[in-house]
Amino acid sequence: MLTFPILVFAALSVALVALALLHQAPTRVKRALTMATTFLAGLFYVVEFFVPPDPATSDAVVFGRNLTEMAATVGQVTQVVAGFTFLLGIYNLVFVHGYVIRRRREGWPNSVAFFISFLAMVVFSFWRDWKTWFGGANPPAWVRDPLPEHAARPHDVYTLLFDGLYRNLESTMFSILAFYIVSAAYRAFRVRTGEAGVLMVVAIILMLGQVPLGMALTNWIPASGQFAFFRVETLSQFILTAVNGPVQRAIGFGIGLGMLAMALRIWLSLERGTYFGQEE
Amino acid sequence: MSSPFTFEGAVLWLGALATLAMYSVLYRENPVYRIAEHVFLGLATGYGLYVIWRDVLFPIWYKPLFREHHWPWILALVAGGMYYTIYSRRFAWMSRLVMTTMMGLVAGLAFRKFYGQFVPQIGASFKPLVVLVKGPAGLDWPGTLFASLSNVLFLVCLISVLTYFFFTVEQRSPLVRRTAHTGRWLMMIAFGAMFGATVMARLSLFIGRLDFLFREWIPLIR
Amino acid sequence: MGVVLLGTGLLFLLLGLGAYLWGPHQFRDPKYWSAFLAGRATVGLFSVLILGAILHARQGGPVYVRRIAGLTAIDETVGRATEMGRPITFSLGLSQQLDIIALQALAVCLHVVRLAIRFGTRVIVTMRNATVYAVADEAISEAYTAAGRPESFNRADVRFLSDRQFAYASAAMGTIIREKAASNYMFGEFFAEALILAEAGNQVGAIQVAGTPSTTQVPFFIASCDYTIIGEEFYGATAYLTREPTLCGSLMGQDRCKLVILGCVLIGILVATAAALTGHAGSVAWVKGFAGLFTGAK
Amino acid sequence: MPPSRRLPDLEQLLGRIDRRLIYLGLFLITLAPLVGKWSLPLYVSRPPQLLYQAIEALPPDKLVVIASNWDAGSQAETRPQLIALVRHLIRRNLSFAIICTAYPTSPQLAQSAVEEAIRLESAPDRWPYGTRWVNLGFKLPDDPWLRSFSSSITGAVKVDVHNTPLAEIPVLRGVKRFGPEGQVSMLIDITGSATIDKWYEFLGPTKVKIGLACTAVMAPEQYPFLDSGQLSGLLTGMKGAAEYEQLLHAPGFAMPAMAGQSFAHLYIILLILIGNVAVLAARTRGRRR
Repeated sequence: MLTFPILVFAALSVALVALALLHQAPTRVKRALTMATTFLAGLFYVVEFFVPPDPATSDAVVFGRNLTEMAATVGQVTQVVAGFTFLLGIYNLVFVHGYVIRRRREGWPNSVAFFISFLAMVVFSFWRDWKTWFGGANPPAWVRDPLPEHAARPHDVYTLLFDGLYRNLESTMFSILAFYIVSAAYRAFRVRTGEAGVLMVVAIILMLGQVPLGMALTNWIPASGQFAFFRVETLSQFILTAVNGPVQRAIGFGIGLGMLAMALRIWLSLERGTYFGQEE
Repeated sequence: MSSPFTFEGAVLWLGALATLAMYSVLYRENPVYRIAEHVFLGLATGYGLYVIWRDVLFPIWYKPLFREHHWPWILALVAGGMYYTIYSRRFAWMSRLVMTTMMGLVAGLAFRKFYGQFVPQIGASFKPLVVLVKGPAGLDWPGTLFASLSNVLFLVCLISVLTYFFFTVEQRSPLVRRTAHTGRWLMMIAFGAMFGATVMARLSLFIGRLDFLFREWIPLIR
Repeated sequence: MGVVLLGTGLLFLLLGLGAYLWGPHQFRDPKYWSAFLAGRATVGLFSVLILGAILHARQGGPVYVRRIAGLTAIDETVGRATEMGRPITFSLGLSQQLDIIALQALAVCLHVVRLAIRFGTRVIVTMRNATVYAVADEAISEAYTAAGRPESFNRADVRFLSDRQFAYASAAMGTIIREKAASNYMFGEFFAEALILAEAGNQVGAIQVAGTPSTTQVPFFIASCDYTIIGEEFYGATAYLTREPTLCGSLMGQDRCKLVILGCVLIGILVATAAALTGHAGSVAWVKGFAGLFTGAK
Repeated sequence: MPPSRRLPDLEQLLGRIDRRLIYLGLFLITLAPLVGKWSLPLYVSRPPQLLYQAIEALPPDKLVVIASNWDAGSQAETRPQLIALVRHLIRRNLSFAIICTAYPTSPQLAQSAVEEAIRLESAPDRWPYGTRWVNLGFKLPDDPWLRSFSSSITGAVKVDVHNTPLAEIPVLRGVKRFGPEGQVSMLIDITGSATIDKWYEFLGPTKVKIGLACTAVMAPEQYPFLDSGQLSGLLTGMKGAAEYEQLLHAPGFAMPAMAGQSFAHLYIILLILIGNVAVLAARTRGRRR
């Protein structure tokens, strides 16, 4: 069991020494290294994709190594490394709001509200589940309500914050879209150009086709027969499947190709200077 | 209306006040909204941290490393730590190293994504321009006409929209220009349809809020 | 171009030969290779076409790039912000991880930032993902350094808001309104919250430019923004803005791929039509096989 | 000075309605039908009709399991669906059990919705908890659990939401399996989440009837399952709930809500037309000059 801390310590030291050594290297070497890691990282998935899969398991196997299984591990590593960056995001928020409070900028009480609610959420969510992760004593009932009859809604602070505030703030923000979709339609759908006209007419047909009151408008057309097509719900369904479908597919082809091309440029470092490296 | 001094009542009242505070932005941006926005932001950030730990860092990093003693996972901490050098001029190259590695991974994944998402749609587009629909008494002419025209329309949409997205071809020939123009119009039809079809879903969200405010909180709706 | 094609072909041939000779026994199974051909060859072909076009352009081959309407407005929006003395807001979208879409959005963003640095105008950049934040912060701070104004870079102007969709939307809306953005950019992946951001920009009278590959949100951008960049134009944006040979060549490659897709679809449709009209069993099977090339194995 | 300066002309009046007025209009027009219980006639489409007929055809002595997989986020669509379906079960005198597998908050929401349905059918004494219906609470639906649930309900669930052992709950006496040979005749999934695929996978082989009530966004993908008979019926969002209320002749929340939807849709169209009148007005004035 003692070997574990030693191994961890050794791995850490090796990694740090390697980084320190690299730090001494000239910029040229660092840049070459950057390109090499980009290429190798991409190459892994490229090989995993381009190697024909074993028909039985549909896994890609190269020289006895199951790349598909390795890809799952690589995916986990990516997730973890990305997870660590979350603290960086929090640092940014703390920096921005801390700056506002320190300088007593306009609206600093809001930033105080941010800190209070942030800390409350962190403290009560982590305290609530601390035992499941790290063991220790049971938290008090107001932190984690153990009563089975409260299973659906535990009477604790976390539930108060999450069910009472967070959930409602979220669904209200989402529902504001109902108002904005109305004002956007009113403002934008004006026949100034032909295109705006088409957009408007089709949107109106679809809106009518969704609700009973709209369907009532064309209800006099028999549901079966030659003119059934012109019933507003049939027409709107037709537009959705026969026009919207292929148009989205064609747009999709372009988007897919754009993505593929960009991926190629990044993988092979053809796009130098787009993000970093303009200063040299 | 339930009392705000029971637990259930407190949840309800907090929710109602939060809802009203958020809606106040519809009138104009105001101090109440600003507070609600920042409380929301704080709670969401706290919750985000909790979720990252609960769903990612604990089960796939902490547990294998400290419980199952898979020591190489410690290197993930080093890689994650390298991101933090963005604030230092001297060490920023470390953050770039890990960033570009991530970019490489992202780029490598794009091939499979293209393959899975877009390539099958090429094969799925091979639709015959003439579809013979058989009815009980021989050929069903209106059905045949309708199905065939649908497929012709499909082809027209596909060709013209794809033509619109040609970037490096000068649209000198009137044929190309007109096709691309048709593509733009067809896109507008599709966008109009998407707009119209979304209205109902958004209104449902709002009706859900009305249900909360005026049934659960103030019992207006019975 | 020829060299690349030849080289790639040779590489694949060698790989195939090596796999056949020394690989595990499955490699000698023809089913293995049909599974490979199904789709992967298409991706390979497209990659080669794009790379070939990039090389062609890099060697000085001429590439024409058509106008992309919304992008001509970038100078105007930055100028307007400068005149009004108000900042520009730029949303990098709602990508949940660092992905191609976020990287492209960042590339457009950097173009705007570089222009704004010259005019001395603030750009407030917001995003939903912390990894994207890290990359954006690093790239933007370097843009300031490269322009010789590292002291003007304000770290508080690159803002990670929240990783929760609507918390981000609410905070981004607040930012746009309170900062009274003169111009508002929205580039990247968007979901339902797109309209919230766009309406906020509209309320403060910002000039709005949006570009997204999320087709479902385009209608709402069209309704609320002055300029909307649709679909593949989103990926063409950097080529149009910078006229870099690499990027223009890449666009040319994408066009060639679209030609290939069009050609395949046309052939498929013609044979399918013939098959439907004649009921000829051979052509029915042929269409199925041809379509199978694209839809085949998992 | 042009005359337009003195009188606010048509273009000004119609073309630039303050957005707050627009919002207020939307608020009132959606709320009014809910409060006033106004409803409009509906055209019942085939999928709800199928679900209705499927429930009508169920044997009277067997249990119906309702998977209630919605939370507050989609309650405007799913809550009325649950209420309407439960009301139908009560009218058909069918006992039922509620199980939740998507959100931990669902059991409580389902409980209050079922209680409301019982109240609406004025049957509190005929439908006591435990003897006619039971709430089995929330369970995490991993594959082993689903497999065990699909072969034996009482094997996979030990206690109900109030922690009462299932053996003490009369309505579940002797209930074990799904399907024609078992004691459960139908599963109805009322969902705001992707839960139905697992039911197809695990309950499909038992040949139990499966009904689905889902949000409007999810419905289009489900039509193939309706055609293939894997689904016995389908309710699409708020509209589906309203259609079902119409079938039951029992207006609840959804019919007025759909009236609200109708009015709101027409309101938007009206606003669009007003905006265009303003454009026309500006154009004719421009021409006159």
